[in-house]
Amino acid sequence: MLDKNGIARRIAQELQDKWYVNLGIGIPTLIANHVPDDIEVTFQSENGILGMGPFPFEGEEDADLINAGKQTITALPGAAIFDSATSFAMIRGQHIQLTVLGAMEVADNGNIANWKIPGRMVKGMGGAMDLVASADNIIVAMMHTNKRGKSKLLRQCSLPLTGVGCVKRVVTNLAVLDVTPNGFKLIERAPGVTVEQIQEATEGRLVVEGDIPEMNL
Amino acid sequence: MLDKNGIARRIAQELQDKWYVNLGIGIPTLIANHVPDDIEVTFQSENGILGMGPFPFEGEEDADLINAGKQTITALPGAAIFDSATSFAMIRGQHIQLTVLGAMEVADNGNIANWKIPGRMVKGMGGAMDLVASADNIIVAMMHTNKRGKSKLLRQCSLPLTGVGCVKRVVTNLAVLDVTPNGFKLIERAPGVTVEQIQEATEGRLVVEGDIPEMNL
Amino acid sequence: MDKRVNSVKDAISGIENNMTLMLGGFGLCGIPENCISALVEANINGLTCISNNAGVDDFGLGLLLQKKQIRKMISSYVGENDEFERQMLSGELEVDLIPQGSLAARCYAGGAGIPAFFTPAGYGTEVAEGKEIRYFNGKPHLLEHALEADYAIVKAWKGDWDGNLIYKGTARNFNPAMAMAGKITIAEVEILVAPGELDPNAIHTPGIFVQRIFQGVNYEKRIEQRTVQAKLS
Amino acid sequence: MDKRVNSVKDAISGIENNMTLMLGGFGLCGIPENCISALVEANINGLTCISNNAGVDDFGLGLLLQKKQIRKMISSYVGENDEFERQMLSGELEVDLIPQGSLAARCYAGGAGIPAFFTPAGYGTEVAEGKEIRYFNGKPHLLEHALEADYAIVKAWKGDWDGNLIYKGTARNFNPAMAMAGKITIAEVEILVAPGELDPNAIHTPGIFVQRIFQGVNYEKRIEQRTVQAKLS
Repeated sequence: MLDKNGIARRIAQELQDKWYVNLGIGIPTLIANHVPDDIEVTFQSENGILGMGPFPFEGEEDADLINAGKQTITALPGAAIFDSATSFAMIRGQHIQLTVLGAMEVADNGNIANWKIPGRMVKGMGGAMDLVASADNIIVAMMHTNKRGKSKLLRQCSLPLTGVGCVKRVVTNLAVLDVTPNGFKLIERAPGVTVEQIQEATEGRLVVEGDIPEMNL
Repeated sequence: MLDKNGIARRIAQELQDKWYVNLGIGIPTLIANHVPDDIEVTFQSENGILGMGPFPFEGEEDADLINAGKQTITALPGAAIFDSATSFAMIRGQHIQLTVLGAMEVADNGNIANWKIPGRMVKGMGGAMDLVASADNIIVAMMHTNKRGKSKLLRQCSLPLTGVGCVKRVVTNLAVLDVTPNGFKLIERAPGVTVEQIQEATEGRLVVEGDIPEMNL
Repeated sequence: MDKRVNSVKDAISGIENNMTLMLGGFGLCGIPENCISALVEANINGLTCISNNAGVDDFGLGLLLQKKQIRKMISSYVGENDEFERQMLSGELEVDLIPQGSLAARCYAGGAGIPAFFTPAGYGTEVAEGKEIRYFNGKPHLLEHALEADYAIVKAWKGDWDGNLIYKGTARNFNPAMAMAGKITIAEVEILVAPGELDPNAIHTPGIFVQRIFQGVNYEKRIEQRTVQAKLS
Repeated sequence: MDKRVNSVKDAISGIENNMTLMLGGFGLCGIPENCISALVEANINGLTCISNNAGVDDFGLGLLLQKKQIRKMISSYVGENDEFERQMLSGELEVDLIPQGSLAARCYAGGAGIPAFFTPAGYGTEVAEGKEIRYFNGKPHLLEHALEADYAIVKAWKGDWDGNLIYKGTARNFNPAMAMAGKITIAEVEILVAPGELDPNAIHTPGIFVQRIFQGVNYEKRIEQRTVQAKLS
C-alpha cells in the first residue's frame, strides 16, 4: 500500500519530456518532488505562472509569488508570469499536456466530484471545472477509500459533479486504474496489495484481465 | 467651402478633454494637428498603440513603430503598446470616446459604406467594421461629393455596407450634419456656402430648420 | 491625462449601497488593501462583490464580510473563511460560484465588448443549469455571458498618472481582466510615477481602462501559506 | 525546455502543400521575414494564409503571391498589393475578408479554447451573411467562430530557448494571438537568449504557446509609409 508520496511517485512515472503539467492541491503537488532526472517538465499554476520552482528559502518568501494553493513559491529561469484570463486560455486551449488533481469521488464512467458537499462544505470549484472540461489527459490522485473506509471509486458519483466523462486514469494508494467503457480497468497493484483487496475497496465496476503486475517504483 | 484641413479643424472642435480618440486614415488623421491647446486627448491606433505622437524627425523613423495607416510615428510619454486582440477589446468594449473615419457613402439613416466597390476595388474593411459597430460616437469626415460631383450623402448606400445606423454626425467641405430619424439635419454651413448649395449637393433627405449658422473656425 | 486622485476616499467616491464591484486578487495576493479598508470605513452596504476569493476571516474581503456589507459574492473558491461559510450556509449571504477560468473570461469579455461566448467548463454540472449547450467539434460547451461592474478595483505594483499599470509576479492574476470590465476602474499602486517613466512595451494594463489612480500606503501583503525550504549551509 | 531549431529550414519542416498558416504582422511591421523567404524557397503550394494583410508586391506575403503559392487569403485589409488584386479579381485567389477585430478575436479564441463568441462587428453587412444573429442589451451581434492553423508563424524581438517572447513596439500586433492559435507555433526572433535572461514579468507570449524558435538573420524591416517631420534647427 502506498502513502501520499508513493502515489505522487507513481504518477511521476507518467510524465514525459517537455510536457507542461498542471498539478492540483494536495497529493498532486507532491509530484513535483519526483520528476525523473532525465526528463524536463514545466509546471503551470493557474493563478498565473509557468515555470514554477520549489518553495523559497526561509526569509526569501515573496508575498507576490504564490501558487494556486496560495503557497509561497519561486520562479525558475525561463518562467513566465501572466494573468488569469491568459492562464485559462492555456488550459482551455489544451496547451497543457497533463492535469493531475484530487477528488472526493470518481465514477467508473470518468465522472468526477471534488468541489462541494451540499449543506456542509462549499469551498467552490476554483479552476477544477475548467481543467477537467478542457484537458485530454487527466489523472486523479487520491486515496482509494475515504476516512470512513468507504470506496471513492464508484458506480456513480453521489456528490455534485465537477466534470463528466473526463477522468482517464486514477492512481490511488492501492492501484492504478484506467477508465474504460466497461468501468475501471485494473492496470497495476500497489506493492503488497492483492487484486482481492482492490476489488473489496472498489464500488464501481472493476475489470481485471489476466495477471495484474505490481507497480515498479 | 473647406479643404481637407478645414474639415479636420472643424472636427477638432468636437474633441473634449480626456477623451480617447481613434482617427481613421485620410482626413481624420489631420485632426491630430488641430487639437485645442486647453484640452488633452489621447490617440489610439488600432494596430496597437495608445498615446500616438507626431511623425518622427527625419532619421529617427522606427520600422517597429507605425500607425494603422502604416506611417512611421512616435510614442508620447505615457504611451502604451498592446496587441491587436487587446486593441479591439478597447474598441468593442467602448473605452474609446470618439471615432472619426472617412466614407465613400453615408445614408440618411446612418448607414456607411467605405470598404468595397464590387468588381473594382476590394481593399478590405480593416478595423472599420469593428469601429462603427462598437462606438457610440462616430463622426464621418469626407468631401460632400465625389470626384464626379455625385453626392456622397445619400438616401441609401449603393455600395456594400460597413455598418448600419451607426453614423451620428457628418462633417464635409460644405457642412456639419447630424443623422436624425428624419434624415440629415443641417447644423452648420461651411464659410461662404449657402443652404441651397448644400441642398444641391445632398441626395439624402435634408432637414433645414431655422437659420443655419456658419461654422466658427 | 492625469487620473490621480488625492486619497483613497476620493478614489472610492461614488460607490454606493447595492452596487456591483469587481475586486482583483487571488487569495490575499494582489488585493486592493487600501480600497477595501476604505469601503469598510465608509460602511457601504448591500454590495455584490465579484472576486475570485473572499479573503480570510480578518483580512481582504473578509473585513467586508465581518461587517455584513456584502449581499452577494461571485467567486470561484471561497474556502479559508469561516465567517463566509457561516453566512452562506445560513442564507444571509448569496453566493454564485463560477469556474475560475469562466470567471476570468467573463470579466475579460465584459471589458472587451464580447457579450457572450462558449466554454467547455461546467458542462454536466450544476454550473450548466439553465444555460444554453452547444456542441463544437463534437464537444459540449456552455454559453457564458460577460460580467461588468459599476466599479472595478485593482491593485498594481507600478502605475503612472495616465493609468498605465504594471503588476508584480502572481499578484497580476485577475487584476488586468477586471480593470477592463469596470464602468469606472480604480487602481491603487505601490509606486506611482509620471508619464514616460514606464516602458510602453512593458505595460500590462493600458491606461485607457483606468479612470482613477493613487499610491496606496501601508501594504501588509499577508501571506496565506508560508511554505519554505531550509537553506543548506 | 529547449525549443531551438538549427535553421529556418528546420523551423518550417512539416509545412506541406494545402496547409493553413497564420502569419503575424500588420502591414510589413512585425512579419516573419525569414520564414516567408524559406516558404518561397521550399515552393510549398496551395496554402491558406491567415494574416491581417497580404504584404506588398515584392515583400512580405507578396513574395508568396508572386509565385502563386497561396490558394486562399484570410485577411482584414489587402490594399497596397497590385498582384493580390489581380489574382483576386481574376478568381485565381480565394479571399475571405474579416473585420480586423474579429480576426484578432477569432485567433485569440482559437488559442484559448473558446470555439465561438458574439461580436457586434459586421452586423448588417456582407460579413453577417449566413451567420447567427443574436441581440444582447438590445444590440445585434454575430456569432463568430475560432480560427486555428496547422502552423502559426510569428516574429518577436527577443525570445528565449523556452519560447518566451517579447515584441517591440507595434510589431507586436497580431503575433501574440496567432502564437496561441497554431497547432505548431514557430517563432523567429531578432535576439535569442538563454532561459533566465528575460524578466518573467515582461513576457508577452509565454513559452507554452511556442514549439520552435530560432534567431533570424538579415531583417530588412521595410517601412511602407516613411512619414517624418523636419527637425527645427
